[in-house]
Parts: sequence; structure tokens; C-alpha cells
Amino acid sequence: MNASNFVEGVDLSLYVILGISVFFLIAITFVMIYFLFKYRKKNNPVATNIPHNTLLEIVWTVIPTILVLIMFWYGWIGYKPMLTAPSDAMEIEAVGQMWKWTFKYPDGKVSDSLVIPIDKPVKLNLKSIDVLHSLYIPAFRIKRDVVPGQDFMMWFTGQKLGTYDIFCAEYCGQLHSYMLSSCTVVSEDDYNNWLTSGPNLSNEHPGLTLLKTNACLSCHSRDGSRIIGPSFKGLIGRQEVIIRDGNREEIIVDEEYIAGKIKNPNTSEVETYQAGLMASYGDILSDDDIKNIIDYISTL
Amino acid sequence: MEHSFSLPNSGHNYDAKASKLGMWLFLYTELLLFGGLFMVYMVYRALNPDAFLIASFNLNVWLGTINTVVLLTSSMTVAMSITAIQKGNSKLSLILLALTVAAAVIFLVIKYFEWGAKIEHGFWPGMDHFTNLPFGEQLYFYLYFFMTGLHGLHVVVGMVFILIVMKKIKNGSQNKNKNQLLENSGLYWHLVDLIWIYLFPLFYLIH
Amino acid sequence: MEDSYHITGYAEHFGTWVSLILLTFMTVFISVFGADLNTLTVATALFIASVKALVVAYYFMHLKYDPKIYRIMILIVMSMFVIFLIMLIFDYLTR
Amino acid sequence: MTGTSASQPSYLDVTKGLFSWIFTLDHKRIGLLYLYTVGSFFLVGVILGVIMRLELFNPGADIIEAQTYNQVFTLHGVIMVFLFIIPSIPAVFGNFFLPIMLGTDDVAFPRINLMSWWLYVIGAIFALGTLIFGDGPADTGWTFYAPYSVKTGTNVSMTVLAAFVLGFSSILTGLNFIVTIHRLRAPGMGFNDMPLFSWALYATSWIQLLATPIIGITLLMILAERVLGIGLFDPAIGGDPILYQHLFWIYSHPAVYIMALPAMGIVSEIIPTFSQRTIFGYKAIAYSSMGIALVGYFVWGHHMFTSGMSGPSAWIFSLLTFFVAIPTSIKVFNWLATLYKGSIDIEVPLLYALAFIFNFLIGGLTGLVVGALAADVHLHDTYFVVGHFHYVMLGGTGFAFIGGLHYWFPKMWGKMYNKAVAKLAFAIIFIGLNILYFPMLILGVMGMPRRYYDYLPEFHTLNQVSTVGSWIMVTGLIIMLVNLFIAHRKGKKAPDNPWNGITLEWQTKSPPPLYNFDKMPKLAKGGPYNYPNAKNS
Repeated sequence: MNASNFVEGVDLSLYVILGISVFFLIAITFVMIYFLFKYRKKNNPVATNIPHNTLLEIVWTVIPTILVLIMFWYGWIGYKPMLTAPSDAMEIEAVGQMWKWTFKYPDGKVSDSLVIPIDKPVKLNLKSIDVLHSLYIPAFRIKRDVVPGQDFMMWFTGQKLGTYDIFCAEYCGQLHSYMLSSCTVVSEDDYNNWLTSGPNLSNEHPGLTLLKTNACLSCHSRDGSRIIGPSFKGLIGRQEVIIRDGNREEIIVDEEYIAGKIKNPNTSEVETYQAGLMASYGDILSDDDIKNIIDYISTL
Repeated sequence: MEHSFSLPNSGHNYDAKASKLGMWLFLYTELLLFGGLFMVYMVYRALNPDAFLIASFNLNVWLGTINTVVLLTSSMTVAMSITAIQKGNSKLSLILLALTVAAAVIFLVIKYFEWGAKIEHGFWPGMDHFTNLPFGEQLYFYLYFFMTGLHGLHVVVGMVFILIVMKKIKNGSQNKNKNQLLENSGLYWHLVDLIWIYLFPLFYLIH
Repeated sequence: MEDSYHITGYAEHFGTWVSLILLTFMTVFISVFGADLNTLTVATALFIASVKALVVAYYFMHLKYDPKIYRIMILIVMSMFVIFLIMLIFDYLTR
Repeated sequence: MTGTSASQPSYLDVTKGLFSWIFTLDHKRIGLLYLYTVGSFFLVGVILGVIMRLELFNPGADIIEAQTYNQVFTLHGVIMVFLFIIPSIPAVFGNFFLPIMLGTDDVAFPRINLMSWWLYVIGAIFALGTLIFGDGPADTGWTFYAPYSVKTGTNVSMTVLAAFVLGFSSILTGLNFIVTIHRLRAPGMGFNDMPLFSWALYATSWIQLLATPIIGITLLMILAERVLGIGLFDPAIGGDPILYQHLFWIYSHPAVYIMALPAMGIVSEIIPTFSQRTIFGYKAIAYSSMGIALVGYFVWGHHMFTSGMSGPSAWIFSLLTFFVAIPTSIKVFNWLATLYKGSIDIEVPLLYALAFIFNFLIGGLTGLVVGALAADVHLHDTYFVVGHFHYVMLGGTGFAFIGGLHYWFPKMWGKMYNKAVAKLAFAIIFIGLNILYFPMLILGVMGMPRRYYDYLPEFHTLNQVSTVGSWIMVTGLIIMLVNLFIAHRKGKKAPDNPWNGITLEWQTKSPPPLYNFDKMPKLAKGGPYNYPNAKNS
């Protein structure tokens, strides 16, 4: 059994074209080398001018035409079913952001890896909150760009139990190659168990959970090391030099400043860091969430 | 350099036809430069038809019409100046070119007041009034400023070309027998006109 | 070497100008006062613009009297551009 | 050896000094200026490529950081595309040989020709200036996809400006060639009597002329968006990033044919010369260049099959893409048929030309794979694509460029290189290239996305093989360069016509005199490749 319902169509088109290609590559190379020796200067001191041969030229125009039409056709029939999801497909929202995937299930469950039941069509509604990403599951032979401001979708049916890699295939900045996740295909029962098992809260600080689910930690470290943005460690009360409207200012970071930066990150920039890379989280995080986050940061 | 033998088709000969062909090829690139912007316009207009319509009411049709007439007239004067020089009347040619430059100035002045009024009302990107507009209308004004701005730049360049040619007519290096530079500037000027012919309905007349 | 070339008369230029001005007022008139044409106004405006562009190219820009190759070239360039437009908008309309 | 009494000095000896070169109006000298600059940037690009391969030798961070890696591959792309491949063959060999092959003494607008080289230099300064000014070179990839290119803090503005200026330079070269071909052919030389290299340049020039303005204006829009905050492509302010991709590929797909067509032109010159017989199907090759140029304009959408293109659009773009394969395959069969019953002299240029056919076949056939909709969904933006276009660009165009260099080297400098060393270098480059890029095709099928700084363990072995390939290839390139450099300094004097060619450049002296010809060149009867010594069938 194939890993997904699209493997067959994609691989078929791949093999058909590769087969024809390998044949032509070998045949042409062989003929080339054969001519090279047969008609070497030593063997054939006087060349023969053959300006053209209409019949031959028609033949080698018509045959490639037919072959490429066949190739095109296999490509199209493998691609066509990807365009429309079946109406009974299970809908999951897949959110891409720098540099993290988040999957939101209909009943409110949120996970950073995808878990789906076997043999059930799944439709991913693709959302990006910053730049272009592309959700790619090589084993399933599917890929679709995740474009901010556009509602794209992709769908597939997992047909084989197992865990498969999810990559981001559209370049999205510094840690593009670390934007990994996985898709686990499980049985219907396991899926229901997974779905009902509560979020793995234990005694984790709610602010930390928010930092994790919103990919804040991709850019801001908790141990003082410099990544892409300033570290959270010892942030409150720290003295920073910022550039606002082209002016250098020295400020002491307080709770109000952090809340403001979460909502409107690009009104000012911290010196020596790049501005413009952070999206606004004003619509994503509630005031309570922000309070939780600041509370957590103050513990670092 | 001693040059005992020369080829009949040489790259060093004066060749009016080559220079005309070259000018036309350059005009194609200009057309496609604006073509890219027309593509953007078409797509955004198709995506936001109502917003474009509403935003277009902010432009003054009559100023646009006057500018159209000004440009068309200048096109005529430049075409006539070519006729004049081909008939050997350099003086008339110069007067007609001066009229063309005058028309270009009038066009730019009107444009200046038009832009000024828009900016005064806060339609420039980044201004308060602008940022409160719906996205579709913002796009309309982005494109309005970008396209008419680029067009205005071409008007200025065309003007400079014509001034240079005027100088050459005065010192006689453009004359009855050798006037391809004038013809090329004329072609360029007509292109500026051509583009305006499309900008005018696309921005002013989409009621 | 010197081929004879066509010198366009002043009167012809003036006539061209008159027709262009007439077309301009026609398109303004249709747009401002002919609101009952509705969606057709865009099409008519662009149609009239194209007629004007053709007049400018043919008479002011001398295409009418130039060798055929110039007309062929511009035809190819413009049709290429129109195909770009069609293929581009086709993608947006079929989404 | 050298010909007539009324001899002019060679173009190399007329005047001396740096200024006589950088302000020269002579198309041959401008061609050489391009050769030196383009060649230098090729080497810079190669070094950047080697750095990337070294980083990828092992997974995880090895020698550079992720951000640096992203800047390196962007700079590699910008340099290789805009500073090397697009100007390479047209601006170097086109400038040098187009007028000679047409039997004239210069291009139609020598001053514009010089200007286009200067614009190239200015563009190059902008591109490399990002190393010094702003927050470092762009990290967007050479495609500058919005909205990342609008958001990132690196110096995208300057890079984009560089591409804009370079585009202008490319337009002027194209314009010059079209007018030259229309107006300056030798008396009696019709369009169908031109050498095929001129035909290829003619088709290329039209693409340069008509496609480049669109990228110009698109990049200006990116610049406006970054500098003035005009939101044309950023969805956060109503723009559409997909529209950027459309506009970008409307230029950048035809640009692929700016790179490929002149290479095919060189191969069409080399093969008949070393087969000593007429080329098979002259008209088919000439017109298929025009056909590729034309159809090539309408296939840009195949870069966007997974980027939210509608189904019907994808259908059309995929079908049109496959149609490009037909004229291309016609050319390959024609070259093959030209070897048939020839009297083949296995010299270095021919080896490069035949290797071009082999590499280009791999590049082209893998292109068919990604042109097919279903397969493209899997392979788009993976290493398969990287392998595919490097086979076309370096294996194809690069090989044709080096082949052309070996073909015309004796004509350009009047010196001959060591053929045995050149053959050795060829073998090493060819083997290295295939070890470098073939594993990438497999990696792509396995699913490794491109532009990855780090990768999963299952991709390790093939990445190592690929890196080793890069070392082999670079060794070959060094041998080749040293060999040519030595030949340039103290090579044996080359005869005027070392390969017994019959296109016009072989009728003049080596190196050519200042005005190219001392006497009216004689056109071959019955077409430019009608070898008088061959039997007629």
C-alpha cells in the first residue's frame, strides 16, 4: 500500500517520463559515440554534405510531439485529483510562520505535529501569518505553498501507518531548513485517544506554552544567547538602545514596552538587530495571553 | 588611423535607418516597462473593482482632459517640426519644438497641482487619511502615483531630448538631409503621448 | 543610398490632431454623461484609447509610410503583450 | 601566413594602455572586456558555490552560520544569473564574433555597446557593494520573492537595483545586435545565409529586449515597496505576492532561453566545423531558435504549479512547456545527423560541444519531469530542480562557453593552447560536473528541499558525494584556466584558420585587424556551411 492516495499518480508520471528520458539519453549518447568513431577523420577522410532530409525531419518532429503529449497527459491526470478535496474530508487548519508549523483541529486541539487517522481524507486549510511557506510531505508526494492573505488548501488520505517528515519547501528566511514537523498516520482508535488526551500542560507556565505555540522561541532565546531577536533572559529592567523614527534612544525595558512590541513590533528597532522580520501578534494574542507571557518572561 | 580598405556595410557609417530601427526597438522596451504596470493595474482592478471605482472619483476629469489635449497638441507640433526640417525650414522647426517644450511644461505644471492637491488631502502613501482607506483604494493610489510619476519622468526625459535637438538644429548639425535625431526624439515624444492615452481612461474615466 | 522618403504635410498633421481631439471628447463624454452604458464604459474607453493610439502610431509616428517590417514588429510585440495579459488574468479569473 | 600587403595592425596592438581599453569603441575589445569581467565573476560565483558545498558536507552547522549561508546562496544566484550566464555568451562571443561573422567591422552602435559594458560594471559594483553597505547581501534567494524580500533587513534594495541596471545593460546589447543583424550583413548575405550563431543571437536579443523591461519594472516596485512603504505585493497591506511571482517569471523564464539559445548557437558552429560538412537542416535549427524564443514567453507559469495557480491555468502552462521540448529535440537530432558521414576531427571544442549535448539532454529531460504537473508537485523546490538547472546552466551553457573559448581562442589572441592539457581538463570538468550534480537529482526525488542549510541524516551520503564532485570540477577548471593563461602568455602562434572552418571569422587574420578584414570576405556558395571539399550527396 502506498503512503498516500497521490503516490501512485505522481510516481506513474515520474516513471513514464524518466523511462522515456533514459531511453533517449542512452540512445542518443550511443549514436553520438558510434558516429564519432565510425566517421573519424582516419576512417572517413572525405565528408559528405547532406543539407537535409524532409522525411527524417518530419519523423523526428512528430515522434517527440506524440511523446510529450503522453507525458503531459500523465502529469495532468496525476495532478487533477489534488485540486478538489472530497466533501467528507476532515478539515484541519495548518498555520505556517517563521519557523514553525501549527495544526489546529476542529474541536480546538492545537498541535505542532500532524496526527491523522488512516484511510480518511484530510483537508488542510493553509494559513501563513508572515511570509511564504510551503507545506511538503515527500512521502505523500504533495506540496502546496502557504501564502499570507490567501486561503489555499491541500488534501490527502494517509494509507499506511507510520510517521512521515513535513518540510517547508519555500524559502522563508534564516531558519528555513529547521521548519520541520511530522505527520503521523494512526488507526482510528489511536486517533480518537490522541484527540481526547488533554493538552500536555502538566505544570508548564501558560506563558511558556504561548511562547512555544506562537514560535516566539524561534527568534528569542531563553538562555541569553543571541538568535534573531533579543533574548528574553533578564529582559525586564534591561537597558536597551532602540531606534525610533530614525533617532537613537536609550530605554529601560518594562512591561508596557514589551506589550507594545508584541502588538506593533516594527514601530522601533533595537540597535544591532534587524527590523521588519516580526509580524504583529495583536490579533492573535489576547491581552490576557500577553500578560501571561510577560509574567513568564519576568521569571527568566 | 590609416584605413586603406573599408567594408560597404560598416558600423561606422551614418545610417539613419539603423538609428530609426534602434529607436523603435527601444520604444518596445518602454512599452513593456509600462506594460508590467498595466498588468499590475489589471489584476488589482479585477480583484477590487468597486474600490477602484470609488477611488477614481477623487481625480479631476477636467484636469485630465486638459492634459490630454495639451499632450496631443504637443505631439502634433513635434510631428510638424519634422515636416518643417525635411522641407528645409529650420526656423519653423525650432518654433514648433519650442511650442512642444512649452506644452510639456504646461503638462507638468498641471500635474504638479494635481499631485499637490492629492497630497494636501492626505492621499500620499503613509499619510493618515491614506492609511484609513480600504486596501483596494490604497492600491489605486499607489498605482496612480507610480504610473503617472513614471510617465512624468518620461515627459521630463523627452523634454531634455527635444532641447538637445533644438541646440543641434541651431548649430546646423540637424538639417534637411540629416535629421534622424529629431525624428527619434519625435518618436519618443509620441510614445509618451501613447502611454498617456491609456493612462487617462484607466485612471480618470472609469465611472 | 538615400531612399526617397515620404514627407507628411502640415495639413495632414492638423487633420490627425482634430480627429484625436474629437476622440478625446467623445470618450470623456461617454464616461461622464453616458452612465447608462454601465460596464460597457470600460470597454468603450479602452476601445477609443486604442483607436487613438493607432492614429498616433500610424500618422504622427509615420508607421503608415514606413516599410512593412515596422508594422509587423509592433504587431508581434503588441500581440505578445496582449497574450501576457490574457494568460495572467485567466489565472486570476479561474481561481 | 598572414595575408595582404595593405595590412592594418591587429586590434590588440593598435593602442596601448588601460584607457584605450576601458573606453574603446571596438567591438572586439569590448568583447574581451566582457570576457575578463564575466570570467572573474564566474570565479567568484564558483567560490561561493564551493563554500556552500563545504557547508553541506555534513549536516548541522560546520563552517558558516545559517544567515551567512542564505546570503551566500543568494549572492551565488545573483552573480551566476545576472553577472555570468546572461551576459556570458552574447556579450563576450556575440560582441567579438557577430560583426566578423556578418562581414562587417563593428556593431551598429559602438558607443551604446561601450555604455552597456559600463552599465554592467556599475551593476556589478552595486551587486558586490551589498557586501559593504547596509546590513549585508540579500538573503532572499535570487528570486526576491515577496513578501520576504520586503520584510528582511538585509540589503535587498541595492541588490535589486543591481539587477535593474544589469537588465538595462542586457537590453542595450540585445538592441545593438538586432540592428546589426538587420542593417550590417555583408552584401549578398541574406538572413538564411547567416551563420547559426547569429540566428541564435538574433532570437536571444529579442528575448533580452522584450522580457527584461518587465523584470525591471517589477524590481522597481519591490524597491518602492521597501523604500517608500508602497505596498504592492505585501498582503499585509492588500497586495498579492502571487502577482509578484507572475511578473518575475514572465521575465525569468524567457531569461532561461537567453542563457540556452546562444549556447546552442555555439554548438551549431562547432559541430559542422569539426565534421567538415554542411550542417544538417540549417533552416530547422535557425527557425527552431525563433520557435523556442516565442513559445518560451508563454510558459512562465510552470514555476508556480504549487504556488496557488488555478487548475485550468496549470493545464495550459504545462502543455505549452512541453511544446518547448519539440524544437529543442529537433536541434539535438540535427546535430547528431551532422556527425553522420562527416570527417570528424576530435578536437577540444568538439568534445565540449558533444558534452554539451549530453549534459543538456539530462538537463532538458529532467526539465520535462518538472514540467509535468503531477511530478512537479513532488519535485518543485527540491534538489531535483537544483540539479536540473545546473545541468542546463553549467553543463549546457557553461560547457558551450568554455567550448567556444577553446574554439575561438586562436582567433582572439592568435595563440594556440596545449591541446593535450585542454583535453585532460575537459575530462576532469566533465566527470566532476556529473558527480556534483547527479546526486542532487536523486536527493530531490528523495524529497530534500532546496535552499536548506541543514538536512536530515538520510541525505548525508549523497550530499558528501556531491561535495566531492565540486572539488573535482574545480580542479578541472583550474587546469583549464592555467592552460589558457599560459597559452595567452607564450602559446605557439596559431594559424589564421586552425580548424579549417569556412564561416567568415576564419577568413581574416588571427588576431583580427582593427577593422576586421583587409579585403572583402568571400561568402561560401550554397550557405555558410557548404564545405567545398566534401562530397555532395
